[in-house]
Amino acid sequence: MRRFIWLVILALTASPAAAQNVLKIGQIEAQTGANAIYGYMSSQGLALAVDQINKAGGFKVADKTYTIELIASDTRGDPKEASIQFKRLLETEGVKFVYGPFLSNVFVTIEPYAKQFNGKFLLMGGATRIHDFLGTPDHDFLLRTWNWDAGPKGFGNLMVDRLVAETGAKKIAMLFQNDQGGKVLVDIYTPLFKQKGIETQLELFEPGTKDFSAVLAKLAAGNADILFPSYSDAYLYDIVRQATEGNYFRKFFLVRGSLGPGLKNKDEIDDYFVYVPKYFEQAEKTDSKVAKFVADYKAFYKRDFPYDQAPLCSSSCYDHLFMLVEAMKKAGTVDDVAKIRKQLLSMTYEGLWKIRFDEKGEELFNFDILRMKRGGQISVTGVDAQ
Amino acid sequence: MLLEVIELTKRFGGLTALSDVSFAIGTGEIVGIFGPNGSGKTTLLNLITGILAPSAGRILWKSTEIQGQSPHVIAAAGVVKTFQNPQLFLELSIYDNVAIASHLRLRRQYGLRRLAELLPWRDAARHSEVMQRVDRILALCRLDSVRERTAAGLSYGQEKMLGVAMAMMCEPDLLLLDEPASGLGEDEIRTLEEVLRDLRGAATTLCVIDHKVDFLARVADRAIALQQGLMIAQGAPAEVLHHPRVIEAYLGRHHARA
Amino acid sequence: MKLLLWVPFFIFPALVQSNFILTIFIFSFILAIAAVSFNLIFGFTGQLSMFHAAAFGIAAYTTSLTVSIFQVSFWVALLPAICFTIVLSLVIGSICFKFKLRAFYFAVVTLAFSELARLVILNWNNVTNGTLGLMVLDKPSVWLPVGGMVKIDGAVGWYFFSLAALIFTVALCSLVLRSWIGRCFAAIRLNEDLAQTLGIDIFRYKLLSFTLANALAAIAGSLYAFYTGYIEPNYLSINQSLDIISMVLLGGRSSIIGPIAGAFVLTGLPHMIDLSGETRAMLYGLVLILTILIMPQGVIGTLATWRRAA
Amino acid sequence: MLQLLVGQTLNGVIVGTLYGIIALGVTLTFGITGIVNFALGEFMMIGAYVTWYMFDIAGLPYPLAILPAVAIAAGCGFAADQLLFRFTRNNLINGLLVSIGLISIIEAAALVLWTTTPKDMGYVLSGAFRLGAVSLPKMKIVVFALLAAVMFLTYAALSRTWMGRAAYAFSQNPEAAMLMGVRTEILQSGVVVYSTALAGFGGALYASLYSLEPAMGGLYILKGVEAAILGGIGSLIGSVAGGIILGVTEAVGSIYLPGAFRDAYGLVFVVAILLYQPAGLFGTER
Repeated sequence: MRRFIWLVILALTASPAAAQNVLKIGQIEAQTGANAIYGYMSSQGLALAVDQINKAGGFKVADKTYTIELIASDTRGDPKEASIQFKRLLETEGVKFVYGPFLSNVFVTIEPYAKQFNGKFLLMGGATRIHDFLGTPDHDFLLRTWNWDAGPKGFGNLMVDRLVAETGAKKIAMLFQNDQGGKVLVDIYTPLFKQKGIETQLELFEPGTKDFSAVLAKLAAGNADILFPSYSDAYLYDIVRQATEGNYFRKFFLVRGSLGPGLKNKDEIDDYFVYVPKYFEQAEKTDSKVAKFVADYKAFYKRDFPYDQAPLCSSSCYDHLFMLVEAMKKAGTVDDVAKIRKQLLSMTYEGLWKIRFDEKGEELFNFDILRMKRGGQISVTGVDAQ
Repeated sequence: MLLEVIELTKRFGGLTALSDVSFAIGTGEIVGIFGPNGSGKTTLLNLITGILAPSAGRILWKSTEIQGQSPHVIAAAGVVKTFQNPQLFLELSIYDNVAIASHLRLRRQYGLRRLAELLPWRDAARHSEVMQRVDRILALCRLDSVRERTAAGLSYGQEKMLGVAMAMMCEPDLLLLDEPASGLGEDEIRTLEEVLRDLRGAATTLCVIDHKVDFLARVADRAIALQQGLMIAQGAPAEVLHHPRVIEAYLGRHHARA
Repeated sequence: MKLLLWVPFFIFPALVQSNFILTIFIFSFILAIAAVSFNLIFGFTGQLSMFHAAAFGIAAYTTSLTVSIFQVSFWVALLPAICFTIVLSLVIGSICFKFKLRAFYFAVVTLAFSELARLVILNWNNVTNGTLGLMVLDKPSVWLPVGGMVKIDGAVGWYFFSLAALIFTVALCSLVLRSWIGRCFAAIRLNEDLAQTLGIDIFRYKLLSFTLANALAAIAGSLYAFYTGYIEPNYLSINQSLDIISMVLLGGRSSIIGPIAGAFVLTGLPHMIDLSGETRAMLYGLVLILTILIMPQGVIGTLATWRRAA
Repeated sequence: MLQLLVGQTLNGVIVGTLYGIIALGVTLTFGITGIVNFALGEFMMIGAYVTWYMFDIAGLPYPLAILPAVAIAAGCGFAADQLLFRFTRNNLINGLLVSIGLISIIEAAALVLWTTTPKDMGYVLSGAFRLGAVSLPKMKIVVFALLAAVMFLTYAALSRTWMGRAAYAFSQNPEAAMLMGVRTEILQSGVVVYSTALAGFGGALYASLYSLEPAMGGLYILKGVEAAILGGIGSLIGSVAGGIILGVTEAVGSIYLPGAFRDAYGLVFVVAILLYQPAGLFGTER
């Protein structure tokens, strides 16, 4: 037991004191585990951005050149792990800029502690629960780095409007995973559909479900025109395949996930609506920045580019680091958090995405709405949320 | 009568291990039950101590029915058995083995007052007179020299004696010994006999099962002979031993005729 | 004499001010409570219960819900939580032990019950808020000779609070184990048949062990909820149970303090050395396997054997 | 509604056989080595990913893709047996915990190799047979046929061949079997490897129906163990039947009851059975 205590103290003293001209950036995301889908891409994008900035010899603020040290540990979506790591970031590492978390359970756990450091650091995360805290007293450290579904500028609204305009759906069947994300979708979209006079029918499934035919058959018996399935590709592939094979549904409406499952069954599908932060397959051809990003990713990770999940890079990583650096340059400081925040809120960054924050600190970025018809011809509509 | 066994029958699927056995044991006597292997001796014991439930028949203990009761209830009522091949708490020391066996004694003597043991300021080694009894029994069973050794490291004879010691610690009114002498050397058997005498001195009724005929003849007041689940004779050891069916059972037909 | 072992813990916060280190200790203390209590039923009575995380989580929910609904203090809420856990344990334990479920079957049935509990909490949205979990905003307060009633907030406060709770647990367990109850547990672990013929009521003492273990786990759960300020159905997940089991095995199931060591190693180590999630998972598995195959009595047990050998 | 019921019953049977093949492995391992190998689910995962790799990346035809999957799963099984399980024979709790350790190692390795991004293998056979509202995907029927065949062969092998009888004898009474000259070590390793091969085969078929992720093993082993207990551990027919019962309960259950509780139906069943008949439906008290 005592030996262990010494271990701790050693580790404590051993942790390097902030060296000159090194800017420490922290990240708390689930890189592995059941809920890693967002954190995984975020952590990859951030690591890539850091690498690029340092390779370029760092960045200059007030004629001082800084390189970035990234401290990103894996929370596995476990609030316990997260809060320990978070405290370490703020105290022993003295980090002033923390990316993540994307998981609401992690966020609500660290929030009471984080607000003690209000004004001393910035937390740039995508968690839905962050929305509720934005603009409340002593939460100036918060920035939400993800489009909000609801509200006039929310993509949820825009998606539903388009759905009504283009298909005139009357009844929609919702099939969500019985977890954080699923519940959030229910809370946001049920009222949205109600406003537009669309009837809804809901089924939740246990995480880990692979065979959906029972629940799909049940939903199909309710004669909905269109299926609005769960948000993670881990399930979409199975749901879409089983829905079409079993002749339960041939129209789909998604606000999370990707086009992949649709393309795979393109000859069985009548209509496939998807919200994606970016349709990389196409943007790669038209937009040089995107092409570069894809190339860099392949070079850096030496593996193929995950088109399915890459859109999640918008969550809180690649662009946001460059945006932060730019804000620092403009503000002429790397540690006056208040100044840097003001810069972030006032500027618009043109990276892979066109990013702007609203006055409360919630992000608005442009995104794509894809629509795939039978046979797989795809129409892309870029939407500028600003 | 202390124990009455009435038309006791036990079947395992097809075969009948014990059929219509009836006998009684009075306070203070030493009854020897013998018979060749497979004659149902151990089954009988397991039925009495509640390890098995009888297929038919009744067992009266102090004239209340106890058949089918669970073992610990019957043990608490005062019927305790030893095992043919000793069952011990192998990881524990001899002393602790016997100490665990003091459970019933403590319960009878203190009941809920045992809760006082939970008080931090009461040290663990209380109930001194009980612990003294442990020492006495260990001495009696010639185990005091090895009391700190773990039960796993005992000789077969010592294991048997430890079994007896634990049974004695329960202070039963009726002690059933399942082949206590088997596998014991001469001097160990003598020790055993002393122990039995001492038990009787403590007004414990004994029921000894064995196929060592001569041993039973020495210790028992009364003998019961079993064969293939049937009781074939009972009475004074000498008579039972010379009962023709017993001889037949042991030595085969022709001897019986002779 | 043993009490001296605790002294370093009391002076420790004076040595390190770091909130981060203290946090590791606080989590270790709270989880150690769960591990030590689990060892009652697992290590000392020899029954592999998979209901432990459930007791932990159910109590966490009961306490926090009582506090938020009836606006009572932590201590008042702790009582119903413990009572509820005890009742549940009595019911489930009676079922399992009445039907004489041994080893594996006991594990499976208790596992089934804890999964059911998790699913109920998961889907009972209007009370438990389902998977979104609940925030626990209140903090327990204690009476101190200096300063009267004080709310426990911040690392140092929680450090001593959880340490006290741990010491209480250890004291209770050691008192129980040195008494006749402990002897009965050992008897059941080592030889049920013999124990019965010696007049030990196996059913009663198994039930006692199971209930006591869960009741203590309930305390750990409530503390955990109020310290993290957040509860979610994952508290009842199988993995939670497995974590507790591995703490016990790592530390050693034959001693009371073993699980504490286990809790410290498994909570602290990941943060001492920075590893990717995958590497950490592999390391975890490796440690678990090696402990079982190479030193089955766990760290503390092995050390003890060495000392005896030396 | 009737059609819905019929369709889902059939579907449940098919899904159930997939549980059944794992349950078969669980039961065999338990009968011969006295431990429950919770890592079987991971061997299933290995089999599934290998199949995906052979079929999608290496471009082998599906039948040829299955073989290496089974082989590699069995190979890993052999390694695991020689390195780990050999030391936990008849030690239930240690076996349990060693397999849990193994799970977290294999799963982490899978994460490194294939990441959390789901892999969806190209369709071997798409489309479905339809009869009114009842529709069964063709591939599912193929999978069912294959699983049934393998289960039957296993049963035949165990009741006909000497090895099989030896195994049965051993599971009934180890000492006697050893006296009769059964080579314990070989028998035990053989059974462990065979059960991992079964799991690998199950995985190979799984890959043709569902998308893959490293965590898939965890769910299936739980179902497999449930099924094994349901049918009575130690009984071959029981384990298969248990799997099917479980599958049907879930499928039909989630029509009439909220799908979110799907996993609970099986559990309730298991508890009930265990209390009503501790040996399981087809098991015999030993």
